[in-house]
Order: sequence, then structure tokens, then C-alpha cells
Amino acid sequence: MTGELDLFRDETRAWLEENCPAEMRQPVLDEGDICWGGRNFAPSSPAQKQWLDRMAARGWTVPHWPAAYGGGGLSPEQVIILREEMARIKARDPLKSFGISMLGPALLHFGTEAQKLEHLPKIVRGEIRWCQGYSEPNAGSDLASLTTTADDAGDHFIVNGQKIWTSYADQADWIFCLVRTDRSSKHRGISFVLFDMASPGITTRPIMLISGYSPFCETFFDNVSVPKSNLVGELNRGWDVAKYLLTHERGSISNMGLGKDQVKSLSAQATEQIGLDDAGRLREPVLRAEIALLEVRELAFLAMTERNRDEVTAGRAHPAQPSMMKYYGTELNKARHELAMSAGGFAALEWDSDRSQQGLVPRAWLRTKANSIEGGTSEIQLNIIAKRILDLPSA
Amino acid sequence: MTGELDLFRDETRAWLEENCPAEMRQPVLDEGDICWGGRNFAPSSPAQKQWLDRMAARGWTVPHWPAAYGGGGLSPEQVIILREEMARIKARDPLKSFGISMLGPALLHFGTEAQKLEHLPKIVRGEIRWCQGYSEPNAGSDLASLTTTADDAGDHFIVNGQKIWTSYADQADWIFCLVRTDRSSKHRGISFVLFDMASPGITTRPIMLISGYSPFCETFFDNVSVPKSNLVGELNRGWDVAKYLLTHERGSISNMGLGKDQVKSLSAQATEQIGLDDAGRLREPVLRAEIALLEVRELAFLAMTERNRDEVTAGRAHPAQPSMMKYYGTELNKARHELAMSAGGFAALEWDSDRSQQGLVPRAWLRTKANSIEGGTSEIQLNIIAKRILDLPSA
Amino acid sequence: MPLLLDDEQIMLREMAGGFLADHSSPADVRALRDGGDPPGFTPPFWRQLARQGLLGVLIAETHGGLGLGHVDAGIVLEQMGRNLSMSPYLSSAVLAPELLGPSRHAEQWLPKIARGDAVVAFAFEEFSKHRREIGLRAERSADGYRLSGCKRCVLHGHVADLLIVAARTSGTASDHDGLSLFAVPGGALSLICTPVRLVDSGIAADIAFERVMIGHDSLIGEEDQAIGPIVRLLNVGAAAAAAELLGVAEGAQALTLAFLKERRQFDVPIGSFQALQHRAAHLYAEIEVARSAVLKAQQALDDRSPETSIAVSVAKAMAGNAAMLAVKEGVQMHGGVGMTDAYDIGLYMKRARTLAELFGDAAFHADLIAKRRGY
Amino acid sequence: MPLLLDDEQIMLREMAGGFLADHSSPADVRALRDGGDPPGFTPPFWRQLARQGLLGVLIAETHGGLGLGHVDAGIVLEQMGRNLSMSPYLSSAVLAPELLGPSRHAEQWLPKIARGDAVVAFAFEEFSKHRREIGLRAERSADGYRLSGCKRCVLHGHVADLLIVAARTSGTASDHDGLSLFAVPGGALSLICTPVRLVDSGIAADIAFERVMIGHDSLIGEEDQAIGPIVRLLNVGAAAAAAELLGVAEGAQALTLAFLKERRQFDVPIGSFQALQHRAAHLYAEIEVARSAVLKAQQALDDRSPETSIAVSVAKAMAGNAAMLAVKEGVQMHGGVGMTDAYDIGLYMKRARTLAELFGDAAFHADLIAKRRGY
Repeated sequence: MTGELDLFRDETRAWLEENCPAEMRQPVLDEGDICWGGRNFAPSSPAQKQWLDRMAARGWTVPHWPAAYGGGGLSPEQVIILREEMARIKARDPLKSFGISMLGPALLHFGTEAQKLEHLPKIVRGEIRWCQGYSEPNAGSDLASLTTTADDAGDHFIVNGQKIWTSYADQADWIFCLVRTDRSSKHRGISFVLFDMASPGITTRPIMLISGYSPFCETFFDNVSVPKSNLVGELNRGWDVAKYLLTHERGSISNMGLGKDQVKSLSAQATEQIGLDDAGRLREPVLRAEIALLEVRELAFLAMTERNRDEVTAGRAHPAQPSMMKYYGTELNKARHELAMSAGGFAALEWDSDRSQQGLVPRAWLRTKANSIEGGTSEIQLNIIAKRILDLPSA
Repeated sequence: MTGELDLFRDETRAWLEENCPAEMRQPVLDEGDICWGGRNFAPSSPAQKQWLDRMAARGWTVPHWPAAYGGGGLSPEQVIILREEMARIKARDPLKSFGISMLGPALLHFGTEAQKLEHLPKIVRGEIRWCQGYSEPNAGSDLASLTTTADDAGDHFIVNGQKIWTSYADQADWIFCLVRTDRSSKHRGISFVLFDMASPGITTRPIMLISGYSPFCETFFDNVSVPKSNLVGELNRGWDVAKYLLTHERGSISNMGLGKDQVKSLSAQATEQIGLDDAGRLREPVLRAEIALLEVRELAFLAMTERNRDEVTAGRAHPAQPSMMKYYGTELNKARHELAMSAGGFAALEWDSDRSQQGLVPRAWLRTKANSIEGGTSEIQLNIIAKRILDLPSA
Repeated sequence: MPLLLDDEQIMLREMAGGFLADHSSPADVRALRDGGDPPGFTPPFWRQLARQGLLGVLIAETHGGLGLGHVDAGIVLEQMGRNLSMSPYLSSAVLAPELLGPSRHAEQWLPKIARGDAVVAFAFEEFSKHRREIGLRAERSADGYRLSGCKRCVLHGHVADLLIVAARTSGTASDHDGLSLFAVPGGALSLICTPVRLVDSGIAADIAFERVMIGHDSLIGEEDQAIGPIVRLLNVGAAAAAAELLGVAEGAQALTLAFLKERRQFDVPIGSFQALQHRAAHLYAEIEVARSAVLKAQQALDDRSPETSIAVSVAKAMAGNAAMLAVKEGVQMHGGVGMTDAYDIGLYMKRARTLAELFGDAAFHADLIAKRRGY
Repeated sequence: MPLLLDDEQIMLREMAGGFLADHSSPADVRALRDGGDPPGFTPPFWRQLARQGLLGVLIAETHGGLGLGHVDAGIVLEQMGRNLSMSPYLSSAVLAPELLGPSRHAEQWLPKIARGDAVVAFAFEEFSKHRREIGLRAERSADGYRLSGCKRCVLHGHVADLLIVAARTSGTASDHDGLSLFAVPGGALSLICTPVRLVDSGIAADIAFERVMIGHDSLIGEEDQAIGPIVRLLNVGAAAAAAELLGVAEGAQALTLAFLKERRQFDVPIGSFQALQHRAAHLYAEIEVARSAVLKAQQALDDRSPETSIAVSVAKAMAGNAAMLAVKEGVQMHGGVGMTDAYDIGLYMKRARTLAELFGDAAFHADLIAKRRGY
């Protein structure tokens, strides 16, 4: 068995070496470097397209999905090896997608065979870009109080209402959406449906954030027609699908705590910006201590991420552990960016100058503030840990 | 007016200079240096007795109480001057007493003229040492759920039950005590009574704490007879007296955050124990940062205490402000002692060696853990701030 | 002196608070940010401040001001922080009067400042973070001084009528001696000014001095002897930023408390959740303690107490931390909408971060306290 | 290697956990403290550990041990922390086998240790806090070495059969070169041992070496070349203390969760209060993250990874902080009874504080990480 894995590693290494373009081994510096795919995908470089296509052809954009649905069909051990080998050459992810991290796992678990065959391969190949229709303006953390309705109209539903925080809804091709199909029950009156964002009656409006970016939209549905075949899971049992999916989302958000996407460590940045004193220590002694204490937590969380991944692979992870990972990772990331701002000093306050690359540092800092809100707030994660892991009594 | 105050200051300074024994100008180093008074008062030195008697003769053990009840009858401005002049020569408090800090204010507000005349002068002179009968084993923060009963027996009550956390009950002469006089109402069934600890039917048992000290007792009442004339305030309205008294208690506990009782500042202790490096900084750079950040808060809280005192004097303090002071002061004091332990290193771990003075440092550290529990936990104070100051809605 | 505002100061707070709430708002901050290349403040608002007498708080009555002290200036700054008012108040109405008041430049500049006719900027910083080192050189010649070097983060430097410049007339690097202060006209030749918009919508300038010639009369105070005035100015500036931070903390707290009472989830107002209540109560305590530290520092400045530097460091560190906590809790408790530009809480976060950095952040001041206390 | 316990390690954890819960308890800690002048541990318990094979985890099978690694030793230590088991396990069964295993002393000492017939103490510290400086001198003569100097905080030093002593054979002060390690019999002449009881009821000795003569064969490894083995020993010790701290954190957490579920106030279990739930959940996260860091460090030790020192520093700092948080929250959430000696949570607080200090506290290790990372 180990022999087979060693062989797989050798082959993978050779293949990556040959097929991963040099440009795709550079750190991701901004949004434009990320490949989201989709109907309107405009590659930022030929290499980006090439890398996506090569990986998609092997199903390695989603290596752990079954080959029957276009995935790589790899075993957990092989997936780890692929990741390790990609990390070794600093290969970028060929494709980032809510289809991979959120919808896919839910479809695999709750979808019909026809739904899997229709949607999963397109996700693997990056042909369809998905967005998420969960939150509503008056729902917030009380997600299940949603009021967007899907009324029965024979072979289809008629959807009316408004969603908010739909990431990149203005660029997405399809949406997976929670809708109310029964007003008499809060949790048992929700259904999970899929539909094309090109359907008549859909408008989107980007939301300007404090970072100055607009990755999220408000999305309005005005008598949108959705075929009943696009219902995932049972009617009125969409809450089960939603919870399952949220757990997967949390797992991916928690990685934000890693600072892996950062080209430089916080301490390296600070050293460059502030300089060292005669004793070889960062010139600002109290800030140095704060950075060192943060790096302790950062390195520990890196180990936590490794252990969590191995626990998931071994089937030994607590089902609510993603809540802990999401809570800790996002709070850590926020703390890291606070210190990055402190280390940056006056330069980090510059909002739109060329030399600050239009305020990359402060905008990233402000962006992190959403980490502990999106995908379930830190408070919701703490509630979940208290109840599901610690078994503390309800109020 | 200012002229009169200047004159008062000059006279006070001269009198203190002449009457405060040199020994009473030394820092209080341990429990034995504190004068608690009472029937069994055994002065630790002739100077201690002399200082108590001289101050008591002028009513200056409780300078702000009316002269009619043995107090000093001073105006708020005069009290401040007396305090300042005492601080100037580092004079010790002549008397520490729950009679002064807790019972007195409640008696002044709720007591009958006869009760004031009987009890207040003895408090001023340190003749009677009081203890507090509030908490019960099954009540905790839910103080009003107390079950010690006082049944009507004509001209007296018969008290039965158990109190806990009665400070120095084994050394106290009298107790002020919350008892249940009506089982049908939680808050409106409590009364506030006073009785002599020498009454038949009272036993006390010291509680060994984690610090190794036993300042608190469990106190048991077995058919204790209490004259009805010892009821303070109205029957069944003792909860009003209790809340009033607790507010005063909080004010005095919050001072614990000041570290004024410490002979040396935390940083001075740390410097002595750890030493400075070549740059003149504490040898442990991260600990140094932690100490500096703590000292910022400590100095700020010192200003807070000053402002709070001036606000109280000017009648401009929020009635719930003692909860904030108690919360912040006690949490700060705990943090301070954690750092004192860190600064002390291995020496601070020594529990009963002579050179550690039988573990003064670790025992003081452990003692501070009670600060945020006694007199209403930090959690209770935060509840009070949220509701009474911030006006946040009840759950 | 009691650590309290007196009756006149309470009146000033009410007047300034009411006036600023009426004449400035977070909407102005967005307008300034989105409005192309403005001066970083609204000139009509500046003239209104002058008419209200608020620009003259620290200016002597003989120069058209109110002749009050740093507690009073702090009251105004706190209300500015609370309302996110944008203006060059700190440098023009606080630092300039403090420095120029006893100088030969007083007559020329203070009446103008009080009338709102002059904007003054303080050109001190030379590094990426606040550091008490001056490298910009002023070489004396027969005609005056020639300034060479660079300053950065000069708030409102691009529109200043007057720059107060800290320069080195002798000595090297981090020497305490050999420093001088100069009054340099904003439009001086060979002064290259690059305005940079900051995260809070304010504008700071990078200023390169390429052999800028100024007259002998530009010297403020004595040559080589400016260390005392500079330390004083930095203390005044830090205390002023602390007062404004305190206001930012209060403003963020007020927004958040209102939101907690109004926003309902799970059929109850979210402010009824105990976990949020405890955090709100903790924040209240931090702000109250910071308020005390700020007032203590202002009184110390007015009394010229030997404890001033420590009191100011405590105030700046506490107010910065309290404000940063207030905005972090504010955004988090607002949830999703707190992340949107449409809500005001994010603007408070940006202002808090900027003010926390000016004149040294909490880490810098904690270190300073440690140094002053000998460890 | 996956960052997980394997099946055998899970079995070891269950075995050790069950055994230690049955054979040691917080009550033993009180008994040791109140029982006059004992050795700081219970000899029968020590012999039981030996019979169970647990003293031999790190000892080669040829010397009567199990021949396992630091992950396994950590599993035992974690369970000791959880049950507050008192014994010289860390120095005798972890440090001693690590150092003596490859030495000429292995044959003499390791079988004895595995059988529970020898207690070994590590004499390293010379200052009030952990510091990586050695001043105690070992002068070489014809007959051997003469040791002069003082060691402090030598746990179980007063009853040790063998002292492992770090000494300076050349160089001065904080030199890295010139260090040597010696195996010194506990009863050596001119060795003045003063036992001191610590806050956690353990006993540490101050040891004065007044020209203590030992033979040439007492040298462990090579003269002047001990810096490598010393760093390794300190890493092993710090990781071991971290594992025990992790267990202390878990034990305190378990006690507190049980109390939160059982104790009722205002007619509900206090564990239903959201503010306490959130704090308990945060503590859970800190402990889980610390657990990962500890396992990472143990694997690094077993792999002799070049990242070992950093991994160990992360583990010690995280486990110390997690344990301190667990006991602070534990005492506070217990309320009044948490302050009493009758409840166990206070004993966890005392043990956490002691272990957090040994081999360097969180502040020390954070500083070390900063140094190793070049800032």
C-alpha cells in the first residue's frame, strides 16, 4: 500500500512538474490571480486557463470527488499527497469555487443521480460559477427566519423575495438558494433549490463594503420560475441540506487564519517596515511581543489545521469541529491583520495611493472583519460548540 | 471657604504629625498590621492601640459620619483633605471594619434613631466588630434565594439556617444578616436583622481556602433568638437594605485594583527579580511588554478611582458605577498578581519557606481570585452595568 | 483640582456637542472621500467652527481667542471624534497655539487661526511609524536657513498656510540636542508636497524639502534648544488624539448600543443576549477608565505637572485601545450590515485606526512608560 | 506522518488514563502537602507506575523498557496532568532516558529507572526564572571533576538517587561552548540540599555544590560539547511539561463543565447562561489548538526535525496559556466554592502555575520564537 502511494507521489510530482506553468507557482497577490471559472470566465493569463484545463481534465480540480461525476476519484491518502506535492512547488489552486466547497458536498449527499450528473462535472471543469442564496436582510444569524417564498405552480415554483450577501452574484451563473415552501413551520418549511441566474425576474445589486470592494450583492427575485426538478432533497427539508452545507463552508473559511496566502510572515513584514535594533530585535519592543504572541497562536493553529485535516481523513473528527476551526481561524486572522496594520504604521493607512497598491494592506484588514460574520458569526459558532461539543444546557 | 479649608489642612497636618505614631506610618505588610477592633481586639503594638484611640476620639476613624453618632462630622472637602494629609505621611488606616464600610451606611439610611445611637458610636470607636450574613451555600449569585428563616415569636424572631462566606465570623462580635420572613415572595420576603454573635445557638466553622488562609466561615444558626427591635428597615423589605449595602461594599472592593497596598510597583518587583539587560530593559522582553501594558491600565484605573471619588463627592456618580469599579478593579488586580507570579519565577512558587515569608506572593495571588467573586461576581457586575447603565433589554 | 469637568466645561461640552452634531456628520466623511481631490475637510465647516469661537479655545483673548486650556480643547476634540468631524483642528487650533502662543509669531498667526483664515500643519514624522528622531536638516546661512530632508504623514500639509517643521540644526541621528522648530510658509519654493488620502478619508502629505530657503525669523524659540517644546508638542498632540479617540469610542459605542436594542433575531432584541451584554458592559468599563486617563492627562498638561509625559502616554494608550475595542465590537455586533459602507460604524473603525497611530500607538506608549519607569 | 494518535497510542492513553485515575487523585496532593516532610510523591504509586510499565516508555527494551517515543511519553504525562498525579516522572522517566540512553551510564541506570528503583533529578536552573545560562563550574583534576556553584528549583532533588547536572567546564557567562553534563550521585559529599515545598505541593531543592568531587566517569557525553544535548533535554522537558499542562487544562475543563451542568442559580443550571457558554467554548478551542501544538512538538522530537525547537516553544507557550485560562475560568465559574481547599479546581490552578513556569513560561518561549525567527 505504501509502495503504491510512493508510486503515486512520484507520478504526481512528475506530472505537476511538467504541467504546472511557472506563472501558476507564484503567490496569489490579488483577486485577479484567483480563477473562479464560469460562463464569463476571462482568464487573467493564458497560463491560468491552461492550468485549469489540465487539472480539470484529470478531475484534479476536485480530486476527492468520484470520477463518475468528473472528479479525480482519489483516495484520502492520495488527496493528501496531491496537496503536499502542489504545496511543494507552490502551485496555485487551479479553481476556486463555491460549487466545490459548498454545493458539491451537499449534492453528493442529498442530490439525485440526475442532479449529480448534471451539475458536478461542470463544477469540476469550472464551467458554471455558483453563488449562494442564504441570508436575508431581516434574518441574519437567525437564518431560518427567511421569508423568500417559492410557491407551488404545478411543475415549477414561483420564487419571490430578496437575498443578501450573495457572493459575486453579479458574476455567477447559477444559485443554490433557500426558499420558504411552508409558512406554518420555521425550520420544516424551508426548501433547497437550484436555478439559473439568467432566469427572468432576477436582479442583483453589488453592496459597497467598508473595504471599498463589492464582493457581495443584494439579489432580488420577482416571480422567478424554477423547475421542481431543481429541488435538492425533500420538500420542506432544505434546512438539513443547509446545515450540512454550512458545516463545509466553515471548514473552508477557517483556513483564513493560516496566513498562508500571505507572501511574508507578519514578523518578516514588521521587520522590513520597522527595522531591528542593535540587539537584533524589532525596534518596537511591545509590538514585537504582541507579534511573537500572535505567531505562537498562528503556528499552533497551523498544527490544528493539519490535525483537523488528518482527523477528517481518518473519520475521527467531531461533526461540530468546523465551528471551532471557523471561530478560531477567523478571530486569529482578524488579530493578525490588526498587527499587520500596526506594523505598517503610516504606510498602512494609505487608502488609494499607487505605492500602497491602492491600499492593499488596509483593505485586506477591513476585509477580515467579515470573516467572523460570514458563514455563521463567531457567536453562532460558540453557541454550537457549547451545545454540540460541550453539551451545555439550553437557556 | 478656601481659606477655611486651608486652615483645616494646616491644623490637620499639625495634629497628624503630632499624633500619628511612627510605626503607624509604615506600609501594611500582613494581616497582623490591620486593626479590626472588637471585643477581643489584641493590638499588635501599643502604637496601633494609641493610633486607634486618638483617631476615634476625634471621630476620625469615620470622618464623614455625623458627630451625633460619634463620627468626625467633616464636610466632603474636609474628608478629602484628611485623606490627603494621611496619605502624605503614609499613615495607616486606624481601623478597618465592615461596620464602617457596609453596615454604617445602611444604618444611616434605614436605621431608627435608636439603632444609630446604639451601634454607630461603637463602630467609630472600634468596640464592636461586625460580620456579614448574606450568602448561603445554595444561593451564590442568586442571593435572594436565601433560606435562613426568622420566624415570628412575639417580641423576637427565631432564626434558623446557615450562612457562608461570613468574613471573620469566628472573630466578630455582631452580625448583620439577611433572613427570610416570608416564604411566599422571593425578594419581598427578606428582612435585615442585627444580632450578637454571642447569642446561644450560633456556631462558626472556618473555611480553608486555596491560599491556605481561612478568613471566611460557615455560620450555623440553631434557634437563635433576635429581638424585633433589631430589625433594620421594614419587615420583608430587607432586600432594599441589602442592595444599598452591596453597592457600598463594591466601592471598597474596587480599590483592590490599585496596588496601593503593594510596597513596590510591579515593574520595580520585576526589575529586582529579573534584572535589566544591556539596553536597560527588563531581561524578559515579552514579560516586560505584558507588565508595561498592565501598568498602563493600572495608572488609568488610578485616575478612574480619583474621578469616581470626585464624582461621588460632587453627587454626579451614576448609582451603578460601583459595579463598574468593582468589576474593573478586581479583574485588574487578578491580572496584576498573575504577572507578579511570572516576575517572581521559581521564588514565587515557594509555599512555606522562611525566605518566601511562608509564601506571601503565591498566597496573595490565590487570594485575589476571590476578588471577582466576593461582593457580587464579575458576571453579576456586568449584568448590572448592561441593564442599569447601558439600558440593554432583559432576556 | 477635582478630576471632573466644572460647570463651564459641561456647558462647553453641550455647546460643542450640539454644534458638531448639527454641522458635521459621517455623511460628510463619505462626501470628502468620494469628491475628487478636496482639501480633506469642508471649508464652510471650518468657518462655522471659527464663528462658534471653537478655533480659539487655546488662543489668548488678546489674540481673539477664548484663553482656555487643554481640558477645554479636549472637550471639543472628543465631540469631534464622536461626530467624526473632519478638519485640521488638532494641528491648527491645538498644536499651533500651544507652540506659537509665547513666540514672536503669535501676533501674525493666532488671530488668523481664530478667525478660520489659516490652516497650520505639523511636519514631524520621518519614519513609517511615530519615532522620536529627527533627520531633516536646517543649515544656517547669512540669509536664513536651508531645509533639506523629508517629512511624512503631515496631516493637511497640502493645504496648510503654515508648516511647523521640526528640524536638526546640529548633532546627529537620535540626539536630543541640536533640534529647532521653524515656521515655514505652506507655499514655500522647493517644497514638494504629495497628498495621500488615508483610510479615514483625511489627507496627509509627504513633503520633500529640497534646499528650502527660509528667513532667520522663521525660527521658533531658540536654535538647537527645541527638545523641550517638541516634547511638549508631542504630549499635547497625543493627548488631543486621545481625546478624539475617546469621542470615537463613545460614538461607536452609542451606534452599537442603539443597534443592539433595535435589531431583533430569534424573536428578541439581540441586546438581550447575555454574551453580548457582558461584552458591551466590558467595553463601557474600558471607555470610562480611558476617559479618566484622558482627563488626567489634560489636567497635567494644563498644570504643567512633572507627571505629564506618563499621564499622556497612559491616556493615548488607553484611549486608543478603548476606541479600537469599541469599533471592533461595533462592527462584529452589527453583523453583516456593519461591513457595508452604508452604515457608519465602519467609518468609526477607520478613524479609530488612524488616530490610534498618530503620535504613537498603544504599544509605543507602553514602551515609553516602561522606559520612563526605568525597566 | 498524520498528526494523530495511532491505534496503539489510543490504547496507551486509555490504559494510562484508567490506571492513573484509579491510583492517583487530587486527594493525594492534599495528603502530600499536609503530611509533614515526605519525598514529594508517594513511593507506592511510583512502584505501581513501574509495574504498569509506564516508567519504561522511553527506555529501550534491552534495558527493560517499552522503547516508545515522545508522543507516547506525552500521552502518559497528559493523563498525569489530568489526574494531578504527583511523581518524579518527568525527570526520571523522560529526561533521564533521553540523555542516558545513548551513554555509558545507560546500563547502570535505565533498568533501575524502569523498575522504579531510581529517582533522577535534573539540576539545571540557576536563576529566579528559567534562563539558558550556566555558571556552575566543573574543574577538571586528576581524580575527576570538582563542582562549585548553586542550582535551584531541582524537582525531587532532595530524594534523587542521581542528579543530572549541567555545568561549565570552560568559557564564561552565557557562552554556548564549554558546557558539560554530569551524572552525580544524589548522596554525594559536600552537596547541600535544601528542599522547598512549592505551591502545587511538589518539592524542589536548592542545591549548593561546595567543591563536590566526582569521578571522570561521571561525565555524560563529551566535555565542553554539551550544548546540543542540553538544548535537546530542554526541548524534551518543555514538551513534557506542555503535555502535562494539556492534561491539567483538560482536567480543569472537565471539572468546570460538570459544575456548570450541575450547579443551579436563578432556577436554571448556570451552564445555560450564554456568557458562560461562550467562555467555555472559547476555552475548548484554546485547548484543542494547544493539543495540536503539543502533538506537533512531540512528533518533531521523535523525528528529530530541524523545526523541533520552534515546535516545542509553540507547544509550551500554548499549553501554558490554555492551562492558565482553564484554571482561571474554572475557579471563577465555580464561584465561592472554587476558592475553597475542599474543591479540586484550586489544586489544578496551583499545578498549572508551576508547570507553566518550568522550562520557561509562555513569555519566554514567545521571545525565543522571535529570536529564532530573527526579530
